[in-house]
Amino acid sequence: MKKLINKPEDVVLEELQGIELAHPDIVKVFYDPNYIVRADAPVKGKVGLVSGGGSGHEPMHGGFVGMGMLDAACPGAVFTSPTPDQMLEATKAVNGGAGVLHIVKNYTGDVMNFEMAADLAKEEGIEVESVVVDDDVAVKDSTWTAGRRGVGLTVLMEKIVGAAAEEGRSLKEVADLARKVNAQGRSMGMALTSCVVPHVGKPSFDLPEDEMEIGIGIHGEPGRVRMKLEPADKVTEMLLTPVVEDLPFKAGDEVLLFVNSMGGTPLIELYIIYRKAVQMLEAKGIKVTRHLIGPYITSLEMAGASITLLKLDADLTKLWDAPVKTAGMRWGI
Amino acid sequence: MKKLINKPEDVVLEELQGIELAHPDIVKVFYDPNYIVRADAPVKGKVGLVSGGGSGHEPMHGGFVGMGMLDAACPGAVFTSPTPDQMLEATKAVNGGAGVLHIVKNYTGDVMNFEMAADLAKEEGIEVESVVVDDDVAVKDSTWTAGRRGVGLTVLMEKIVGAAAEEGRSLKEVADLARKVNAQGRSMGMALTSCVVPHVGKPSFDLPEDEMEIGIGIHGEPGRVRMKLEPADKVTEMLLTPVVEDLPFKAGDEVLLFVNSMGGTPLIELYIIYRKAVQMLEAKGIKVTRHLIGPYITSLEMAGASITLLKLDADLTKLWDAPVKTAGMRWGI
Amino acid sequence: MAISRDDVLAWIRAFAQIIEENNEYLTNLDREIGDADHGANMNRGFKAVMTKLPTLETGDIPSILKGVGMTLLSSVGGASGPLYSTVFMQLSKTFAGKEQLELADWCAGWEAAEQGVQMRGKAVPGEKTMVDAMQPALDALKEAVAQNLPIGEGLRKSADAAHEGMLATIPLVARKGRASYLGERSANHQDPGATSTYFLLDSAAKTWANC
Amino acid sequence: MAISRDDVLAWIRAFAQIIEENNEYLTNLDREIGDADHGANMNRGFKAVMTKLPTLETGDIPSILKGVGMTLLSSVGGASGPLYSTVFMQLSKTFAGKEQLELADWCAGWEAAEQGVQMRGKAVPGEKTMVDAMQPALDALKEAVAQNLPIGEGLRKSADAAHEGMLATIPLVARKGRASYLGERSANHQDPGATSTYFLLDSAAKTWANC
Ligand SMILES: Nc1ncnc2c1ncn2[C@@H]1O[C@H](COP(=O)(O)OP(=O)(O)O)[C@@H](O)[C@H]1O
Ligand SMILES: Nc1ncnc2c1ncn2[C@@H]1O[C@H](COP(=O)(O)OP(=O)(O)O)[C@@H](O)[C@H]1O
Ligand SMILES: [Mg+2]
Ligand SMILES: [Mg+2]
Ligand SMILES: [Mg+2]
Ligand SMILES: [Mg+2]
Repeated sequence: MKKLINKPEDVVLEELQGIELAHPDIVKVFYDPNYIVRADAPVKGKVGLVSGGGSGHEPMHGGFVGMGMLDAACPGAVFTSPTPDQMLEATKAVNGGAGVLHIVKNYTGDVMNFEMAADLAKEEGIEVESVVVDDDVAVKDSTWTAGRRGVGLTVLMEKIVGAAAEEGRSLKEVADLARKVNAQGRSMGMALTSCVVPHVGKPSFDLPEDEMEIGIGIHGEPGRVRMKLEPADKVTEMLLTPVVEDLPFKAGDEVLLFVNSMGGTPLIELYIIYRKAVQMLEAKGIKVTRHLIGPYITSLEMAGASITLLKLDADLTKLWDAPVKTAGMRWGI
Repeated sequence: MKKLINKPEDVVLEELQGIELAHPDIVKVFYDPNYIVRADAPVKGKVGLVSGGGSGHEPMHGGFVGMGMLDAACPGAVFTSPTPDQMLEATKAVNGGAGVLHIVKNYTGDVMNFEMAADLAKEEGIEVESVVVDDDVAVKDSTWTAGRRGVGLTVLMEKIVGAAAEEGRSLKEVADLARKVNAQGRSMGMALTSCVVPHVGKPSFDLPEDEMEIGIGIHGEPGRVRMKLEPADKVTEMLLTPVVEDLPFKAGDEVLLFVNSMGGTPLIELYIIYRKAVQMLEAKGIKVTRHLIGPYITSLEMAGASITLLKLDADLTKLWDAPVKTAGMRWGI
Repeated sequence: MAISRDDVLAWIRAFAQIIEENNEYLTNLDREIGDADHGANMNRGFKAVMTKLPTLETGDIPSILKGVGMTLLSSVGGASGPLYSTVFMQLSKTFAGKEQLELADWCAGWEAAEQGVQMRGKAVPGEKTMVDAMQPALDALKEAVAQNLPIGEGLRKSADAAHEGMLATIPLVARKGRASYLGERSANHQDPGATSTYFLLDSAAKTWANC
Repeated sequence: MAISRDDVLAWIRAFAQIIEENNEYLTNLDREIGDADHGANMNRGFKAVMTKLPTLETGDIPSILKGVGMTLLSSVGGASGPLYSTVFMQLSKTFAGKEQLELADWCAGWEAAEQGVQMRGKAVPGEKTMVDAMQPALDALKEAVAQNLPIGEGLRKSADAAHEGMLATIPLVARKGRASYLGERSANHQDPGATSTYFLLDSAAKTWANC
């Protein structure tokens, strides 16, 4: 295992120490239980936004705490949902009296832990709403299974809903907006290499030198199909076509196109994918009016990429453009 | 070779097409010869800033073109200096009448090609100054050799000097400022894995599973020392100590600390390094007042990191904080 | 004889040790159809329990079990955190007021645990989860109580049934938890949570063999 | 006999082919002490030259060579781009007004080329660069001219000298170019640019063997 870490069990703690040293103007970091809140929390009268999940997806979620985005993030162990006590403390710390929204990626662990935290917070008199993100079209959705995973759309939701909360919208409005974003967004990812979880020390899956995994998650879970390597244009088609067909996105739609690196894939390759995706969408009459390109929801050092499409309207576009000041995403301020 | 590309010979062209599609509000892209200029170039009365170098270091340089930073970037083939005709066209395209500064990383190819371009531009009546960046303490400096490489400091120089040009400072002032930044900054990098140049298809160097290279460049050049893997804290010491001792940085200094990913190293590890670096600097009485953390000057998908220190003063700090709007770095606007 | 407070403590210690020994084994099972952390999660949790135990030791059986459940809740995370926490919280609730446990008490506790896990995880038997080890163990316990078997014998039968249930997860296609994302590819792998559940019951059977 | 316009074109075509055939070899040499692109750089340049050649063919020797130099300048990049461009521009300048070339002309051209490269790259012999192949070749040419040797023979001697110069770079520690960053570790490797320079002179010797 080749990593710039000290002891595997100290990775998250030392990362948090680094974040605390780097961004005192943006966040406050609390330990044991671990959570990150924006420097000026709680913001009075504003709906508080809390998310969280396993570590190893940086900058998500800790890097998205700040003005215009999240109020708090709860980092779990690497690839492991955080615990209800972290979420409860974070919820209390950001409650400005207007209620708190939990943004939960649809993984059994995250859902159960956030459910318990919400119950505990409600017992303490805090109004809590929860929204589950499940945008990954690689997973067959069914009431009989755990359902789709929450992946790339989470980043877009946190930005857009964060802007709405910043505007002073009510808990109900913010929660409805989050559900709307979830209804209008879809994602799919792939991997060229596996990541290595620090405490495991070996690749989460073995991928021969000439093969790739399509439909990968963000935790080193194997994907849906393993196949021979294909050129970037073909890979882009394999990711984008199921995304477009699922919603479906239609001619005339305005969309945000998010091309994400899983960690190990460099920017130069993301632009090649972005180019092909725009060409494909334009050919279908779908207009890319906003975009995001880079490593925003990663899987440690995994090489690979994912594509997320979100259907926009005037309100979503305005919220996307609104100022944001976090360690991982910043504009307008 | 596992990459999300089509044909190796099309990588740079398709990347440029992606950049053109993604950022029409920030840049204009020209082909054959290839160069990128800011959307509103030439800016009348402003000193034009041109940089460039081999591709494969994204976001540098193309991602740094825009308000408050570069006016133009010339991308060469992967890891290969661009050619004088690119530089000449870029220089002409951004000449707003106040002259043009070439920011050149100290590699034989870059220096020679920029020299020829500067000569050609001067023949066409454009005032050109050149500044060579050579901050890599891993390389022994000597008048008998090619001298130190230009690495991480280039990013900081482009930001700071870009802000100065934006303020309307003269060509001489801007060039002097660039030389001051070069005099006050030092860097050193290391690698856990080699990158693979697309047209080569195999690793630029072979690094056993339990070894790392210290003093690596940004082109897959081997480093100065190969040794057994060490924990992140030890690696941070091995990079930071020579950087601090070289200038030397002293107690009471205020510095910008830049922890850079070579491409394949994820953010979580950069924060671990950042944390240790701050602890070490504080112990020496050196105060970290500004920072940059992320993949800004990369070497394709190489895993590894570099540390750059720049001694700040009030002017440099103000220029660092000034608004910048590029694809790769943005704040204040 | 019956299961005493000290027996309960011994069981928890024994299980913590089994988990530590099988950390890598459980993580590897999870690596194949999950995210390679089940062993690490359980081990982090029971390491925290062992650290906490000195402050719990003085309490009665329900308070010890509640302390374990609370500790797991705040140290494990993931899917197994809330689920294992539920197991211990449900045991604690069922044993309210008990100074010692008969097989029938244990059976009632386990039934509550099983129901709690099903409720929390929304899983039913046959979906390739820890429920598939819990359920047959419960059936075996009920039968043993009906037959009035000695504690040790009943616990052995329940551990054996959990073992069979664990093995029976191998051919199943997962419908709950992270392994469900794999669809058909989840078949031919043993469920990590069912495996740790078997360890839990096996350590009970071993620790309490002569109760 | 003498070297004609068509001979010059034949030489350029022959070198372009040699470069294509040795693309990987040159890149591998550069992989060891540089950045793994010398073959790719040279091949990109001479592919561009081959594309351009039809529009150059009608010109005289100096204009063909200038066209080659300009094409290399705008297609190679890196260190070798300006250096090889300089070689052809200097040849072009020296041959101004010539319809055909005698060995003495070629020797004068090569001397100018060698000086141009030294000036552009600020390298002197012994620093493990292409200069280390150019310099001995120049010495051999001068001697051949002094001895009044036939063109083919003189060129063969210069190619052989370049070959020796190329091999002599192996033990050297690089002081110029990218290999210099390696310090002592650059020893025991053959310089890529000296190798392509040998190919350039070898193709001249082969193509013009009977001139
Ligand atoms: N919905 C569920 N109901 C019951 N058990 C579940 C459920 N989801 C997962 N599990 C159990 O949890 C185990 C995985 O635990 P663990 O790896 O620690 O958590 P995570 O899946 O969050 O990484 C699975 O092997 C399975 O037995
Ligand atoms: N300063 C110099 N003077 C002469 N030749 C040089 C100089 N620097 C480099 N070279 C030659 O250029 C060769 C490398 O060319 P190439 O790999 O194409 O360019 P780059 O080093 O920019 O990648 C070296 O092997 C060496 O022979
Ligand atoms: Mg997990
Ligand atoms: Mg090169
Ligand atoms: Mg797991
Ligand atoms: Mg080279």
